[in-house]
Amino acid sequence: MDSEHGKNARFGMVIDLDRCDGCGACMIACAVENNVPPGHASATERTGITWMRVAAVESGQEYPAADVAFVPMFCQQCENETPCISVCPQNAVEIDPATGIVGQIPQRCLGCRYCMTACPYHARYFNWRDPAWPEGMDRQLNPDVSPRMRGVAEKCNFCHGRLHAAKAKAAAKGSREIDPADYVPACVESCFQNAIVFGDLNDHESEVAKLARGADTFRFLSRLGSEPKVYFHSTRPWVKEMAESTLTRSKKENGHG
Amino acid sequence: MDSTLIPRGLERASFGKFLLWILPWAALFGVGLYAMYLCLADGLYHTNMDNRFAFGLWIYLDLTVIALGAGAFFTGFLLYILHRRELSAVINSAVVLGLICYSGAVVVLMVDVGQPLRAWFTFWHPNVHSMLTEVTFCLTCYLLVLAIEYAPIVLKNRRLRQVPRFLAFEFELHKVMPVLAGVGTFLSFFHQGSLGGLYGVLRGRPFAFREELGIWPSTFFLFVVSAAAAGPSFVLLTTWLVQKITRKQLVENEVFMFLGKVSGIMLLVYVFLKAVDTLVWINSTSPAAGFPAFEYYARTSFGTWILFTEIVLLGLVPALILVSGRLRAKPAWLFSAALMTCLGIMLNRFVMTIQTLALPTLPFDEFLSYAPSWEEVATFLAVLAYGVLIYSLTFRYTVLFPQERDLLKH
Amino acid sequence: MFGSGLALALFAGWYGFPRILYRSETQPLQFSHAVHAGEKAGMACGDCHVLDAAGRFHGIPGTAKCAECHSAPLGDSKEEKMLVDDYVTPSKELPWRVYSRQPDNAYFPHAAHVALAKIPCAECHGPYGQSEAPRVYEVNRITGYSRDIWGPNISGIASHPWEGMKMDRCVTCHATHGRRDGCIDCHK
Amino acid sequence: MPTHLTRRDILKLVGGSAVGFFFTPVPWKLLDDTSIWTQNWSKIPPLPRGERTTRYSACTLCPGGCAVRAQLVGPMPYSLRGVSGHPVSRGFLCAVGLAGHHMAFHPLRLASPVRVDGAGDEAKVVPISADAAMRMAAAKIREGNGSVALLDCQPGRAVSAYYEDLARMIENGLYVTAASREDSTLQALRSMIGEESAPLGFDFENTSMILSFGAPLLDGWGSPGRLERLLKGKPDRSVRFVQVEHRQSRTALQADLWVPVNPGGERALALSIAHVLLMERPGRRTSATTIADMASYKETVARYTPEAARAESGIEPALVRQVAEELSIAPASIVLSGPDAGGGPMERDTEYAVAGLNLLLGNVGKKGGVVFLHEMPGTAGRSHVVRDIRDVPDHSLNLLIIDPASSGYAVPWKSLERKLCPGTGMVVSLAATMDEIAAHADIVVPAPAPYESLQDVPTQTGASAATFGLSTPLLPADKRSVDPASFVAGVIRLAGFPLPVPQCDDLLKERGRMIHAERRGTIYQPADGSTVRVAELAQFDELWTKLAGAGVWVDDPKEQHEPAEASLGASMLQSRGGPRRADPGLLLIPYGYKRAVSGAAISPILSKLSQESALRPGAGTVALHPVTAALSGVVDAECVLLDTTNGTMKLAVRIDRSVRPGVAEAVAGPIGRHGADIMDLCDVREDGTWRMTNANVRKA
Repeated sequence: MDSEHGKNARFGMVIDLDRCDGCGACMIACAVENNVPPGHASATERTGITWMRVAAVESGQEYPAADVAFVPMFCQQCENETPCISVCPQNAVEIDPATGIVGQIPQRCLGCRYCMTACPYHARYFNWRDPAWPEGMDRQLNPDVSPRMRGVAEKCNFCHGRLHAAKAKAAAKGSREIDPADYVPACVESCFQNAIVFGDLNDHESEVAKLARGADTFRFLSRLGSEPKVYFHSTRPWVKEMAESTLTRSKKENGHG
Repeated sequence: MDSTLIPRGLERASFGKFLLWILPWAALFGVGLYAMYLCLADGLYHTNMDNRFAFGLWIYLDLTVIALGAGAFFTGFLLYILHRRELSAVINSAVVLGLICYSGAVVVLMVDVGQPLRAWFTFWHPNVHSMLTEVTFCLTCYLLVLAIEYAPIVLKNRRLRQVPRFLAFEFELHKVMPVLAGVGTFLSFFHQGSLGGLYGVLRGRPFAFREELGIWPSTFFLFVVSAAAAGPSFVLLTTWLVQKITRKQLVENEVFMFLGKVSGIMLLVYVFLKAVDTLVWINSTSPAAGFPAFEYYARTSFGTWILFTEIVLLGLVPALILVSGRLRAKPAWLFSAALMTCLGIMLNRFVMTIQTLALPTLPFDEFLSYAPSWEEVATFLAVLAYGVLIYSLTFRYTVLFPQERDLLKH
Repeated sequence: MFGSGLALALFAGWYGFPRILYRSETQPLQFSHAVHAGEKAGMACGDCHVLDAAGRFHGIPGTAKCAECHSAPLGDSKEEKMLVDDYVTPSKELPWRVYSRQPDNAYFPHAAHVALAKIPCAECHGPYGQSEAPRVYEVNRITGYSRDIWGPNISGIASHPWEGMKMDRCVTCHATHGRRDGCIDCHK
Repeated sequence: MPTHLTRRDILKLVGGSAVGFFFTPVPWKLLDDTSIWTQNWSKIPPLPRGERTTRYSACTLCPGGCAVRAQLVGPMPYSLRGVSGHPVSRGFLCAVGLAGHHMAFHPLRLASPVRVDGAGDEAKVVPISADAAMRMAAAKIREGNGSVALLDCQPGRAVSAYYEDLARMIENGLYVTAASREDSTLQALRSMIGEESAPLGFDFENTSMILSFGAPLLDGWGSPGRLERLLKGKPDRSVRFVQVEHRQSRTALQADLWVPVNPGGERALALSIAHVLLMERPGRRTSATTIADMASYKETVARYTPEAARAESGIEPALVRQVAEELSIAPASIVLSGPDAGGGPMERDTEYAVAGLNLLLGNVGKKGGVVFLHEMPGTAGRSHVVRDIRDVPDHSLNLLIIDPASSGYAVPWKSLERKLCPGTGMVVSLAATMDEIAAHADIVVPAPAPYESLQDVPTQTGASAATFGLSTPLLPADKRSVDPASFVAGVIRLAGFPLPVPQCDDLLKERGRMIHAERRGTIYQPADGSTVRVAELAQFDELWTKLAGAGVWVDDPKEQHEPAEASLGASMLQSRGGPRRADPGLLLIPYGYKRAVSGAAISPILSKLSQESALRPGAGTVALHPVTAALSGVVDAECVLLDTTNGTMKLAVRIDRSVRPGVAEAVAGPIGRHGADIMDLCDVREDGTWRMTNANVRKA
């Protein structure tokens, strides 16, 4: 759909789970880019803020046949009946029709956490305490992203600060169309394995659109019908099976025998 | 000491005894206030909630007290709209209970949200699609209605009646009471439903998600009906409890019987609807989302026993007791059944809030557990203490049970 | 008695409240836009307030920019001497208070408005380019924002189109121009 | 106007005011302003403002030397990323490096030199002056009791050569490095071919098979981008990669073939491969090198038939023969060993057994094998045999000065402590942050944090050509820190050895001049991706300007020739008992991720990797196979006690099916604030290894 204000895009990603080696660079690049503070000493897997989180999923086989898939999990940018949007009582979450990006506005958020219970991907994080940086590190914040205050939810927005910069660069040249090379999210940029391909799904010729249509590409919880724009790719049969299964006994529960 | 404040013709315990009763509750309330202060001033990390268990004890409390507080709207509805005059004996008590439950819920909600100073944004930038918007609007409006309904009870106090304007005001209020009851019923109906919808709309939580009937998920209606069943039972139970504590008869036995009957009929309807809903969910809704329903119950802590307890033990059983005139006539059966009804509804709210969040959604998720922190528990208990305090004060200084004076003469 | 209470509240609310709410601060230098933008120097806004090729707007220029002309006093004004002696010579930045500074969470791309939509500066900033001296800078004691964000009138009603820079101003203008934007287009 | 106010009047006044109040802006503006206040309160820091600039530098957190493109706002870097065309790092920047700019503001950053009195929980830290620190260290040198050692964990830098010179000036002065990590195979080969100073490298780019014995090639080895790009960059890579390792490491997971050898069975496996090559299919590949000790080597190897070695290595004979077969037909291959960053070095005989395979296969001095490099300009005549600290006799050091540069590998305190003269030995640690080695030192002197000073990036271990680059400062210098070279020089001067103190920059420039004089190689410039030949640069200043812009010099390749003669170190391979048995308890195997084994010296943001995501378990956990756990009667997430003969530690259990049964895998790194480490429980043996320790797990 085109308008006088430029083409509408649907930004999305395809992540190759066979390429991801779980190095964690994307998580750190994301935190640095988006001014996510270092976790408090008491932060845990369940209270810390990681817009981008890589889960190590085990195949369940024994040593030495055991296999691991590293699954980067973050906001899946659902397109249809986006679970977090309809529940927010005060419109702090919305989907941008021009980019398809699901945005979360911390300034509007009252911290009811309803969106967090609604998100099946657990991609939303709450600021349980005020953000704190060690003295000096607070002067190293990314000037393009505002830090969030205590008591609000936050999540991945495909590095919106970088989209702003790309748009401003295009605007300075008198154009409304951004150069795809100018808009690359931090996780994609930091991934040395090129496991993440990012781009406009509306552009059928783009690499991301081709990969999304390709074989061995799937989405997590696709049967919920929320049409996420983040796709995954793997040729390993057990990974595909895992992705489509429900309530598989987890790594920890497996541990109990 | 405070004898000039106590309504004429009523017997009340000595002030000292009353103080002895009040003080522990006040202390509990104080501890809760301190816990609330910690959460408000320092941040919600004082709770044991986390990103995965984003709703905890407090939301459970809200859902439960509002279901139990439904006695206010349903009694009002029966009295003012359906003209069941016998309920005028408990209407004041029901209103006070409603006010306590609703104001307690609102206070806890304000502590629960991360940025209470921005709570008014819901009114300024409302998202009409959100169940929580519906809840907020109805809750606020209904709280106002309850406050207005509560006013005449307070204004009837001996000392306050001396001010002529208050008397006139109270008289005027009485005239609009049926209107208020109507408005209250409407509002209450909606937000009970919306609270049910709160979880029913969660497409991402197949355990809670329900098909839509009209524009609301089925839980919307189930919550309305179940609240209507629990409300009268709760009024019945509290009244009985107050009778036990004060060692006085406050209402005639017929009132208890009538409340029990109402509760039983509503509960029977509810159990039937709930059973239908559960079957539809097991056979259609949940599998459609890719989740075979019985896998939810494959966890040791939440087996199918919880479903059975909720629907049969604490649903069908008390419903049958309450609708049976013979059993209802026996106080032990009546009060046990009322208690079971309340417990059943509390269990239902627990399943909706806590079990939903404990269950995994992603294939590599883990089953989660959560235990509230002392700050959460203290806040929870503060609401309880607050309820006891308000109820005790109202009971002491106003005519909460109009039949009390007459029964005293007998 | 009721009337006097009413009057008292109204007076306190409308007259006293804004005086308590805002704190006044003076600018470090009595800079005259009129002199620079007028016939004498004939400079355009963009000469000092630069929009670079990457689309970044550089707001108030640094002392280095002033020093391009004022490495030594050009005239005999006291302010100019102060500029040269206190800032240019020791190469110290001027601690300007920015009337239109938005909070950190707001993102305003000058590129889109100036280069793309060709909106004149004065449409948002008013006739500030012709001012003889900077106004008193007022800061909201609660929020820490410049008073210009809310606008000079405490009621929030603007008597000129450039008064007030709150979000509703952006939204209204965007709506009239048929732009449909998401929140995160202007928030960061 | 009424003369006196009645109560009713006051009520009316209040009522009027209350009504009026709602018709003033007060309530509404306050409602608005308070909510805005929450969006901008002082509890969230203001965003930095200023000019945006881009600068280039290199990461010095480990010897990997990854190139960095930094974005700055005003004087502060706020974002680091890799440089895609860079000849050393090839665009790579790891999770630790991505947050390298935070290090200067690490909460454990040292503010002044300190003296540490006492140890462990009772340690007291007393600030002293830099002069006092120097005097105390100098006094130790003057005592003349025992040796004085300078420990350099990133050898090959300009300052390394300077340290070597300084150490030589002192009687009993030693210049030592921590156990030769990535370099172990090359070290063994140097002594095998009798060219102790030969600069060697691996020609991974032209090889067709890599057989690695435990080297974490895909988890931070060398300059990680090199192997990551080679082994994972193209989907249709032509290199066959076989990993021999006793645990399912990240490298093992990604190898074409993982050979899950028994812990400590690497030597037997290498010898059984040699057996197949020599005895079963001899003469497939011809080597021009004459092996001096072939007879005795064959004698040793003869005993290691794949069947006989199986008990020790745990590997099926068929698999051994398959790997040997692949090696023998590969046009070019590389066989190397290496320690895990937390698991520490391998035993010397294992290193020799592995390195020897290269000579058997004729890999040395050949394209696609182990290649000879040109000498790094400025190091001619300098011995490449840097003394390894594990070769320093125990209880012989009176003073140990530790340079702040880190190898990225764990250095157990016990491995250093045993070298000290009992009672008198003093440790001076130069460190930017109070890391776990510094926590054990007697004196800690604050050093510049990464990006605070000009540093050089020396040639990478295993690189196929010498390189030299600069890590240019991105942050203003910290006035509290002391330049390590000046400090060491100052100590030695105070001890009575007169010498001029050079500036670090001078040392670097000196090396630059020598590179310019050699006129070999090219310089890559990250800013525009261009390359220029050194020979084209007439003036030294031109070269220096390019280096100062974070350019990197890459030497030309050298003509290759196979060594004429070599020995296989057969004498070393003979003496060895059987494998270490775990029965009846468990085998404690520490492991870690390069650079992250030191918890104090990584950005606090890295907590996301372990605490906040569990992607990489943090120190303080022990992983067990479910069967092992069941036998020990422990369950997941439980707190357990891990016992060894060295003590007991409380750890959290992680149940993991990918862990070898009978093994307790523990992450190296500090636990808690007082520098406790799993290595405190490990047996640090005389040969400087601590890979395996008998242990026991029980319920806490």
